[in-house]
Amino acid sequence: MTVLVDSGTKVVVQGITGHQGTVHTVNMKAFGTAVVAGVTPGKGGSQVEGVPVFDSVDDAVRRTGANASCIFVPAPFAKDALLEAVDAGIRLAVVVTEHIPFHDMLVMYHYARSRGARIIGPNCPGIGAPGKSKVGIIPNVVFRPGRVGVISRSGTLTYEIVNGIKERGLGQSTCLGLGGDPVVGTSFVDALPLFEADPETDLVVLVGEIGGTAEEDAAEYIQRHVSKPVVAYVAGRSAPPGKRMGHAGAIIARGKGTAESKLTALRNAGAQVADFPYEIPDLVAARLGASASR
Amino acid sequence: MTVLVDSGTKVVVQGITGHQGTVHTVNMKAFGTAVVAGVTPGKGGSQVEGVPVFDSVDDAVRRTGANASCIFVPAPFAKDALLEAVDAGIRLAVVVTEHIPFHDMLVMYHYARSRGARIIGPNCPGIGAPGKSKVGIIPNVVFRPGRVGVISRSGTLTYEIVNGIKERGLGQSTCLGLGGDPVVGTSFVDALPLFEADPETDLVVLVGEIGGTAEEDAAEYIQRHVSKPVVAYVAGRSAPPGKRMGHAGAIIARGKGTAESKLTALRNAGAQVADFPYEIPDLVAARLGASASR
Amino acid sequence: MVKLAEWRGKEIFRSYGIPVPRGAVVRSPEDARKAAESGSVPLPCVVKAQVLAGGRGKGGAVRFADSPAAAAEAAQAILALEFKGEKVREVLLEEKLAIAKELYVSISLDRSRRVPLLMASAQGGVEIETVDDSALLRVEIDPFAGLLAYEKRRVAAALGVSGPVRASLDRLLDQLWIVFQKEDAELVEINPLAIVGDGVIALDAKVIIEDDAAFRHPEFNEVRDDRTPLEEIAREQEIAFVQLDGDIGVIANGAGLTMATLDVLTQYGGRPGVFLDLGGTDDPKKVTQAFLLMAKARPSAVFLNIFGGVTRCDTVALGLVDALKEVPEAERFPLVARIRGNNEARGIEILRAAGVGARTDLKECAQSVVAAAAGRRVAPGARA
Amino acid sequence: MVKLAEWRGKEIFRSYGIPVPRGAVVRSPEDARKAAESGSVPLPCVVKAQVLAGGRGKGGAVRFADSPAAAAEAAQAILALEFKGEKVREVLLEEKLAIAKELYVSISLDRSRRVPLLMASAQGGVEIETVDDSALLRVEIDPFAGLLAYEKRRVAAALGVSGPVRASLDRLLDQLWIVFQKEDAELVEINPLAIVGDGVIALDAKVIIEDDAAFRHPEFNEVRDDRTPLEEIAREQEIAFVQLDGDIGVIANGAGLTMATLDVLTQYGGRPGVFLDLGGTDDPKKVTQAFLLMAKARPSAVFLNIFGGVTRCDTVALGLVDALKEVPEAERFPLVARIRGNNEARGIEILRAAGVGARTDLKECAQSVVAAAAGRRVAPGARA
Repeated sequence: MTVLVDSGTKVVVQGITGHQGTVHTVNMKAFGTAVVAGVTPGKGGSQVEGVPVFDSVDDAVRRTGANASCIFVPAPFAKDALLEAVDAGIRLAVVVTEHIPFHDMLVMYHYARSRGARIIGPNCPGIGAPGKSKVGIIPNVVFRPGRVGVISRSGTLTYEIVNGIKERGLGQSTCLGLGGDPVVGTSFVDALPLFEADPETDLVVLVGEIGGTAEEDAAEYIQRHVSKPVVAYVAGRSAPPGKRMGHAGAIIARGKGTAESKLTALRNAGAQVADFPYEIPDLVAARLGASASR
Repeated sequence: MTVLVDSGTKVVVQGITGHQGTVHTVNMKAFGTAVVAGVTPGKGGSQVEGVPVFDSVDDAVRRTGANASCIFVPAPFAKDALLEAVDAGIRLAVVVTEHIPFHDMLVMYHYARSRGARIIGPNCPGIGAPGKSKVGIIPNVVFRPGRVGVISRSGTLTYEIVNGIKERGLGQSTCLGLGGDPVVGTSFVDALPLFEADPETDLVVLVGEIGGTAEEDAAEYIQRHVSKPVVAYVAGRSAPPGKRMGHAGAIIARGKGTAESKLTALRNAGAQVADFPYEIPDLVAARLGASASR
Repeated sequence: MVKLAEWRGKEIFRSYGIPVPRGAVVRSPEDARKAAESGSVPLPCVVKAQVLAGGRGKGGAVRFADSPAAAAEAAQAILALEFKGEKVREVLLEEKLAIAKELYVSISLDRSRRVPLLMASAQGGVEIETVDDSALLRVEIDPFAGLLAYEKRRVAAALGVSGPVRASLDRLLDQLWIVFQKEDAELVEINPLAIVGDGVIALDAKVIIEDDAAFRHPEFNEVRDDRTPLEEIAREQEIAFVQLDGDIGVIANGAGLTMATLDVLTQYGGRPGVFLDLGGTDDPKKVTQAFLLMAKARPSAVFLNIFGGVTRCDTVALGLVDALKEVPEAERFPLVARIRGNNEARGIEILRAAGVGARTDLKECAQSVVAAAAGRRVAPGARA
Repeated sequence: MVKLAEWRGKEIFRSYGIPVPRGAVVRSPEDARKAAESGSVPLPCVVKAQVLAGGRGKGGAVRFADSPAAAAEAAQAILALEFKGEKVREVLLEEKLAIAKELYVSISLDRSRRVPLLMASAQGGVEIETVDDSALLRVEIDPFAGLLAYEKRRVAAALGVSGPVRASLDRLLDQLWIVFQKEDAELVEINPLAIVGDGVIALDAKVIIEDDAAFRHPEFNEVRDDRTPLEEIAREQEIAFVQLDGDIGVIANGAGLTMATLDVLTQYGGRPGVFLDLGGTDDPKKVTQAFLLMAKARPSAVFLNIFGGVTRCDTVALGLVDALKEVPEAERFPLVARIRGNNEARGIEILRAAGVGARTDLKECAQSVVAAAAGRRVAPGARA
């Protein structure tokens, strides 16, 4: 295992018969992911793109040995889908679904945590380790195997940055999209130790955005526990307070969550800060060139 | 640490200003237990038997370093007291209180478990390790340091048995009263591995009673995982079905929970079964005499 | 353990929105006739004895009626019954429904797993203990998260229901879970749960409320149908007191010790008639109260077995001596006392001074009390 | 984010049993007079503008009245206000109470700790951000176990209340927690929470309902007071659309990318006027819809920045070309398009065929759009 997924990861897709579920099943399979099962209640016994569909996650796990779930179930039913997965023994769930009420996510988070299960997301692109496995919706074309780890709160912006790293002639160990919601299952602080411990990662790119204090928390963690170089970018320097900028979590509320506060904290923690996303690949290349760990 | 408590155990007594709380604080101190704090909301700042009283467990823990709690708080408030203790960082709580609704105990159990805290009880005599520490209400006079571990669902019957072991010239490593309620924080199955792993225990005395399947579960566990000799007794062979015999948990319901079923299971698991409590000391002595581990 | 009669259980179900048949509970044939006449119970109707024991169908405790006169007649017949030792005082009249299928659902406590357990079976209307395990779905409910949608899907699949019946079942299961929690139930059982038309409906209701939660449910204070009068008094006095089939009274402290004493007594040929657990008390008045209650049960002999811990031996002795003075002549009984533990010597001394011999050997004591009961003669203990 | 006006918040509070002053909401001076005359609002009374911005007291948006005529007069004055850019349409009249002390309580979300956070302070009636951390109690609420008794004891201690006031506070806190959960609130805030006589009472009410939970709360569908008309249309079309102070429209896919585009634009001297996140769509119609909405905002220029992933570049191009045909002459704008990623070449080709030049370098594009907006001249992109 690199970070969270590897070639032993066997994925069940919850909501596989929906449009998104089907499209990304195809993409995951094309990436090389072992998509072993799908779940849509009432459609058990059918197939989607050669993947057997079951009525319940429990069925899917028992029959296929699935050990990770990718959830595309619509927001009103996503909480139930996640709890079902956890009860069926799934210990890694990528929740792609957006617009899940945070009150539901609080339940999902604490339920999963008390059972030792990890949630990535919700409202997230998921996780991809080039040459190994991908669980989620990050476009296959942006990946290239390498030694840069990427952790991000954004979706498309991450694709752009990951693609930039590829075009710069570098590659990624694992790319992890945490999701843009106010409550996420895995935060920077939760993800950083995985990359710090990962022997295949030499450097971490951290892509934050306004809202909350996840980047400030990350800065504190980096200062204390991260020895690998960190290149950081935070989107939303020009965003006004009190407005939700696309993501439910991207809002400066009561003076908290500004890009400035985050950038300062990251800089003080020793991270190299990019002013614009297109600067990241060069910063990474320079840092890796200078890095003793390479 | 022997099993759960040792001389490093620092006890906060919740409900210390009540009659029972005060009496057993005296007894615990006489046993040699480090009773470092008491809690009774509204009575912070006072003292009971030389023990400082605080308004909250959090205060008590911060000021005294208490790491275990002994709860005497009346049943309607016991759930809150336990949750307060867990939130304050207590990881071992002996709940002496009886008549706690099992719906409350379900909350207590799962709350504690998800935070890595252990509950002994409720409706239990607690735990005592002669020469080390006692948290609970087992009379001091019955103990004598030795190498016999005792796990029991009963109270007074346990005192009688422990006393019998003492009078037989033997002693105990740790005595653990699990409590007579239908839902207990620590069951035989939870407790057995602690005694199995304890280098100071040579033999385990298991005292069960009718109701539930805790003894059957224990038998299965013993067969698979316990190498030390077990002497078992089950009270209630003459109890009729459908009647609660004193303990909320002591009831034969829908054909389940009979002494016969438990005795058979324990016997089949290789435990030596006593027909009457007064036979136990001799059985223990014989077993210890024959045991290679002595 | 508050076992509610069917009609009380259904009243609770109704208040939570769980469908139950239209009906009325009556205590006389005349009221049965009126209920049928007024239309509050549609005809034809079912007439059921309101007793706590099961197996009413086979026992003649369930009848049918298609007119007010027939309803009165059925009620009269049932009210005359003594069903499994229980006098029938109430009769439930209910509309007779066109049942498509009978199912089973219940929620109870799984003690080992420490979770509420939902059980469901497509084989309803029979004793659930007789249903094969493979035909019984068990769903563990997380007490925090509650009954989940996917769990209800599993139940629907196991019961073979879909469409509007499933929707009706989903609502019923949600409410049944709420009843279980809100009412502090030990058991909520619907057997049979009937499919009628497009929905499900609870044809029977078994609800048991947990004793220890009584402080949250004063509304059930008056409902203790399955206790003997003495057990009821004991509950009010907070004494653990169970009446059994035999004639020898056992008083001990601690449930385990009391049970063990019963076991020893039985081993030596005695038949326990009262289980009385003093619990952990250090108040002599409580002991006196317990003894006076025991006397009311008119035992042939009484075995007192105390191991002094929280309860000190001298406390018990003092309480006992006070009780001896108060027990009326007619209620006196031979007493065998065994006292061990905390303040043992002082306790024995107090008893001796009051003319009660006390010993320490359990086996001997058991034999003595059995002999005393058999002969009603005063053995090693004193006659109270 | 549904920010409820004070009176709506109080209506919710009242329905959950949280004490609020007696009062009435009116929309005219005449109705204010009637409310005071009828006694539905006891005199003397407070007259408050129902606006979402804070600081009403200092801004003349809160007045007092001791007669029906004075109430009408106060209402008239307040209804004439435009408070911090918001026209006052509703006025709340409430009894004036004898306040012993003003406190603060709220429940919101702690994102880092992933728990509901109760905050309480003895310093009420001021902006909570100005209160020193040492005077602010924070209590993390377990979402499963709820607000615990010991946590309420901590709040009471921090607020310095005891006796009947504390009992009243306990009940209020229990209900406030239930409001927070049941109503899917992001924030429930009572500032000030007043001690009046033996109890506490919510003098103000700030309730914000979470957008994503709207499907559970159709009753709030009509309450979107703080959105611009275009933002409201966008919400219905499920487009993430935020109107800002500047004049350049930004359309991108993904919140992070859209924000980053805003940042680059700002860096090169542009002032963003619309944030439009297309999200992950592969439906050209959705793209067309978004462009037509953007046109309605009358931007000086528009910057389209797409990184094709789930959203393919050709999809966006097709949608854009359709939109270009439909935008009315008066609403056309200079357009700079940057397209990267999935089906990039095909997308660029489609745009070229429609006369729209597209590039791939973000910096250059930003500079072009800023120039286009400044001069309103058609730069590298085409004039739509």
